[in-house]
Amino acid sequence: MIEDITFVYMAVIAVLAALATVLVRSPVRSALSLVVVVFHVAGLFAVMDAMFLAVIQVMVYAGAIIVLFLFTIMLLDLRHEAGEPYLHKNQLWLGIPLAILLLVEAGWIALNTEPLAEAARGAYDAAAIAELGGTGQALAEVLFNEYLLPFEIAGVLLLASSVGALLLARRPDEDKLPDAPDPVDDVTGPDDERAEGGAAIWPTR
Amino acid sequence: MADSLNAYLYVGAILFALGMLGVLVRRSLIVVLLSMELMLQGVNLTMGAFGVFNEDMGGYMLTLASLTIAASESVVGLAILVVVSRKARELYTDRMDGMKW
Amino acid sequence: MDLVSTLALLAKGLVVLLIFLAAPLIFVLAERKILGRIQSRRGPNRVGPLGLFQTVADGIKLGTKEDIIPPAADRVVFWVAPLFMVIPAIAAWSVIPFGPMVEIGRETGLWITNLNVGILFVLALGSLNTYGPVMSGWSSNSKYAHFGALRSGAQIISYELTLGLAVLAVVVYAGSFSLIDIVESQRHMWLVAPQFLGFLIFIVSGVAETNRAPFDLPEAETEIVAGYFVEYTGIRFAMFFIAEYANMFLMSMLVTVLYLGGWNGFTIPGLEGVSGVVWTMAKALTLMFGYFWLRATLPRLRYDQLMSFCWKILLPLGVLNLLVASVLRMVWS
Amino acid sequence: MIEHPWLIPLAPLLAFAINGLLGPRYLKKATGVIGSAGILAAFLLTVWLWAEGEYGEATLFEWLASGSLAINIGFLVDELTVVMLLVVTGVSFLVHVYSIGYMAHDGSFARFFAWLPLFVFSMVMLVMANNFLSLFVFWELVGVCSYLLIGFWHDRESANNAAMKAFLVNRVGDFGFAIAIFMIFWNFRTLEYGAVFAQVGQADPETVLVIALLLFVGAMGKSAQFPLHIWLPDAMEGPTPVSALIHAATMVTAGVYMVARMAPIFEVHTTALLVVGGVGAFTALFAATIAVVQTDIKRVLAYSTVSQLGLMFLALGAGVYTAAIFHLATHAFFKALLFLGSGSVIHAMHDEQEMTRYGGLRRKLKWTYGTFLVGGLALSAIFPLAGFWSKDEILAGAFMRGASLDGDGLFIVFWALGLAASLLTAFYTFRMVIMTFHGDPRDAELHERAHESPAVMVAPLALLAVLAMGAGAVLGFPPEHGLIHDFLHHAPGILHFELTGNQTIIAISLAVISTAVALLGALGAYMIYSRGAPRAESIGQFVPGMHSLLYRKYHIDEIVNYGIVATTKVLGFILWAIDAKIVDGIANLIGWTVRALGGAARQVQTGQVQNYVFLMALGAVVSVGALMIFR
Repeated sequence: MIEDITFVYMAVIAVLAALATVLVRSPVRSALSLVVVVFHVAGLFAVMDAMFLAVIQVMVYAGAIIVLFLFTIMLLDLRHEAGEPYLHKNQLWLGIPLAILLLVEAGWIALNTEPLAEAARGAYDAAAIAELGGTGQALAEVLFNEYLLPFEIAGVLLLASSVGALLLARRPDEDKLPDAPDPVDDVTGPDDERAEGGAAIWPTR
Repeated sequence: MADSLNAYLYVGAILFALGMLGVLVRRSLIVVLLSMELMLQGVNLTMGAFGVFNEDMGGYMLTLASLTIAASESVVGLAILVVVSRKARELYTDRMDGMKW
Repeated sequence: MDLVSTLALLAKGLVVLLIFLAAPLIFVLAERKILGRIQSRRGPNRVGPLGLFQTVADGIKLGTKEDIIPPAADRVVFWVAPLFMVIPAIAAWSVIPFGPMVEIGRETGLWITNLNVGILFVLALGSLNTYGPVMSGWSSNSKYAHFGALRSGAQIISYELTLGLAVLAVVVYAGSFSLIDIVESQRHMWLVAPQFLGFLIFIVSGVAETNRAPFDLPEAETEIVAGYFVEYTGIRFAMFFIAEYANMFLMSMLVTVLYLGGWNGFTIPGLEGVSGVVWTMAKALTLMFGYFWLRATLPRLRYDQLMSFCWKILLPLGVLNLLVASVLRMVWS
Repeated sequence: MIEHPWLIPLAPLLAFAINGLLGPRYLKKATGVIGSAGILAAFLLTVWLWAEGEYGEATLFEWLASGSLAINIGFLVDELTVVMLLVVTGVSFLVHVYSIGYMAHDGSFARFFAWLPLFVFSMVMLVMANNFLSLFVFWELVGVCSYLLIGFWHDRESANNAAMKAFLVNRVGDFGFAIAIFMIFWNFRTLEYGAVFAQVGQADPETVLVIALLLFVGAMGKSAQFPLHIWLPDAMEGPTPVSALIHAATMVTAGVYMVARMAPIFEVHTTALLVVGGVGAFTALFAATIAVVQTDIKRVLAYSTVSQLGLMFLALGAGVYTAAIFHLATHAFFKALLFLGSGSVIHAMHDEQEMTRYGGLRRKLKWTYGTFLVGGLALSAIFPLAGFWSKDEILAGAFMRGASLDGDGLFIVFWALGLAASLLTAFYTFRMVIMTFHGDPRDAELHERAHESPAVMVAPLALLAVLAMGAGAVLGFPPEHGLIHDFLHHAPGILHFELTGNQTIIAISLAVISTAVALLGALGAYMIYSRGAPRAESIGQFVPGMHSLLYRKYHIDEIVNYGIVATTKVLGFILWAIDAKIVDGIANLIGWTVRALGGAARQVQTGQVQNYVFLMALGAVVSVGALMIFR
């Protein structure tokens, strides 16, 4: 009973917040609505007793990804004009029917989906997980045995994307200092002895 | 309700469709990226639900993988966004057609 | 879940909430007194005997002041931001253990809930600490607030990484994410001994996470007035204050639980519960004193120093620490 | 050791890898030591292999497989391989040591010591190959290395041209070689030596003859036989140790080795042997005549090499394979000695190569002179130095092949050509010695600054001199029954040559004749050149035009230039015109059409990300819908 109530609350708020994410004008509010979605999806995970996923979900999405979005929004300081529409007018006629169609299809599939028969299920039912000490431990067991390669690949993917992002966002001229004009040259013209002294006292940026 | 797989799948489907809608109709590139994260939320929920109800750790694994992908994707996407905004000072998708031909 | 345990849960929650609300009152006064003593002055001594009611008076003052929202602010976000500061700080307490299992009519633990991913739960809530500063700073639509928000965001994200790395080494030792299990695993030896490097990393990152001196750049008074909450007044301002002290106390509790053996210590037979709580509180309060001491003695860092210290020193050390811990754990088990 | 023959090429390969990767930046001068150590290790391993005396084939791994064709990287180790390996690695080692001194002041020292071990590696692999494809691969790798080393001083235009010339001329030979390999695979469906040799007996002799001749074209290219000899004299543009390596130990002997290895194929049809012997004998005399008038010391040696290689092919043609390999070995010793000696002279004379500016160096370069003289005597085949034993065997073999009943009378003619070549060999050798070391200095200033080379260069010279002196007698006495003959006797495919009593007398008299001829040549050179240049010039005018014809090397380079190259250019121009106007026209037409179509289709691309996203999503939705409806 209490689970059902929790489920309904989480699901309704998640959907409403998702709607807000899509429809709210300000990007910051949109991002904050997404945080709400993330929380409630984590809540749904918790209702399913998948605490590990719930916690990781909050940590990664809310704690890292959306913060990054907010951070970027604040850093960019974008120009925004009052009269600018925030929706594609002509895309709207295409997008809304398509999204509805998608929803119908996905809903229809969901309607016709049943959990596998008892015999066909995997080895990790609630009792097995509890015996291992929780979803964290159970996940660790498959992660470092059965799925070790995908795990490593995910690590490589993260490394590659962070390097790529660094390379993209870095200004090419950030590393080098601007050429300091030689203060002595301006006055006396090139003169080896004095130019040396001049270079030594010239402050860097 | 909380112990039926279909309920979770409905919520996942709604989140996914809403995300799709956002990707299609929003003009701000940032919100488009956010909507993609929303789609991933739907996907995560679906896969997690399958993992739990089929008592298989594969669903958890896929969720973790999609978390990784989401992190990578948003990092690279935001880096591109920063680069683009340096040139344009605005991020409207319908004004970005410089690579048309 | 039967009625008795539900009631017990509610009772425990209420106690923790009371602690949460009372603690800042006491700590603010304590800090001002201690700072005064260290700086050879008396500290507050006018309101009540020895100035003991100073914070109460401050609280009343803040509660009755006008709640100003700047006209250019994003009202909704401005309004929500302080809640984002306070709620994670409260929620994290639900998994913190104060003492061992005790017998009060029936077996019950001196904690609200034993979550098997407890420490991850705390970290996840900790990662939400970014939202308060970022939202308040952004919504205030003010230059200083904006700077404070940017600083705070970058700082918290960065130090959270090293914090997490230090915690992972502890998890490797304890073999569990549950805070209760972690404390139990320290029955014979506090983890500060094998994990001294991790302990140091955690302490430093913890100070940075709570935006305290010498890492209090987001609210550096001399540079950006009060940082991200510069535009806040009255009860909302108080919320930031409460959240800051609650977070400090939470961090002290975490250090106690993770490294200093939690409730483990010399116990009086028959009074395990009481002595456990006393031990926990004693350790945490000592650490709180450390916070005040740091603030009284150390000057503030420069921002680039702060960042490069995290990424170039703490992070490699944290990775090294985790590696060593894993290898040692593999060798021993 | 026989289980792990791959250790032998591994050592130089490692040296190459280390020097090539780390040399230029970190190792610098240490590369010389590493390179030499690598080759020394290969040499010692070969000695070990030899001492164990167990031979066979070993497969390292399957390299590629396609249908019925499976190519293994394998090693064939038999007596012939061992002799070749000993010569190659031994001489290469001495050359490496010498190079440490010779190249000491070169800026690209490390690069040099990267290419050199690679060269040795490819040669070792070539010798140890057990199938035609890996033979060909390493054959080509040898060619690449020679290109790199001849063009080592790539800032000199002449060096670049010489390197390209060597490469292109070798291409002509390799073309024949490649076709031969195709034909072998086509006919025998395998590329393993053993399997092919087992089948040649049953195959159509005419086909085998064509294969043999095509293989010989490859050998001609690599071993510089007329008319593909033109690259070798130009190859002198590389550093002198490279010349020594190419001429003595590695590259040019590849052709001789190849023909000896393929003996079962050549033996099938006597015409093949006749062609091999004929080309060899002709080249021997032809190159010797050119060598007589050259004044560049390295050029003389280069033509001498061509001539000596001709003798080796004469021996192969006559069927005395042992003699050919024997001469290959002794020639490796004394020719390496002569090249290194000439390098020492050039070093002393500050890179002056013209003999007309030498003279009277024997007092200044005592060690060089002594060793050079030993090399010269050996080259001239004076009894009892190394050259005598091997060359005498070749000439005797050719003579007997011609005289015997089942032999071919033409070999008598070849013998005469070879004898004439020996005469000229002695003549130009002593002309070179006298012009360089005797008489009065012709360039006083250069002579003044001349100095003996350092010990690291002289030591290999001395060692090679000992070999040039003794190797012939030790390996080849008594004739036809020396150590090397007994050793090679076991090698498959090597024919042995038995002397009957009657023939012994002929053999001895032949030896006396050839010695007398050699002495005559030496004496002639002394008579003409010891009194200084004028007399030589007057003789040069004795037959008008002769000197210039010889000096210009029979105008072969010009013939090639104006004949082949110019024709090719005209042909190329015609083809280019066709290509540019007609073929390109068609291609452009297609291009224009596509472009016009594309211009029309381009309008579909709006450049709007979300349009594309919409289409993608539409595709997904429609696909899923179709699945739902039609499943």
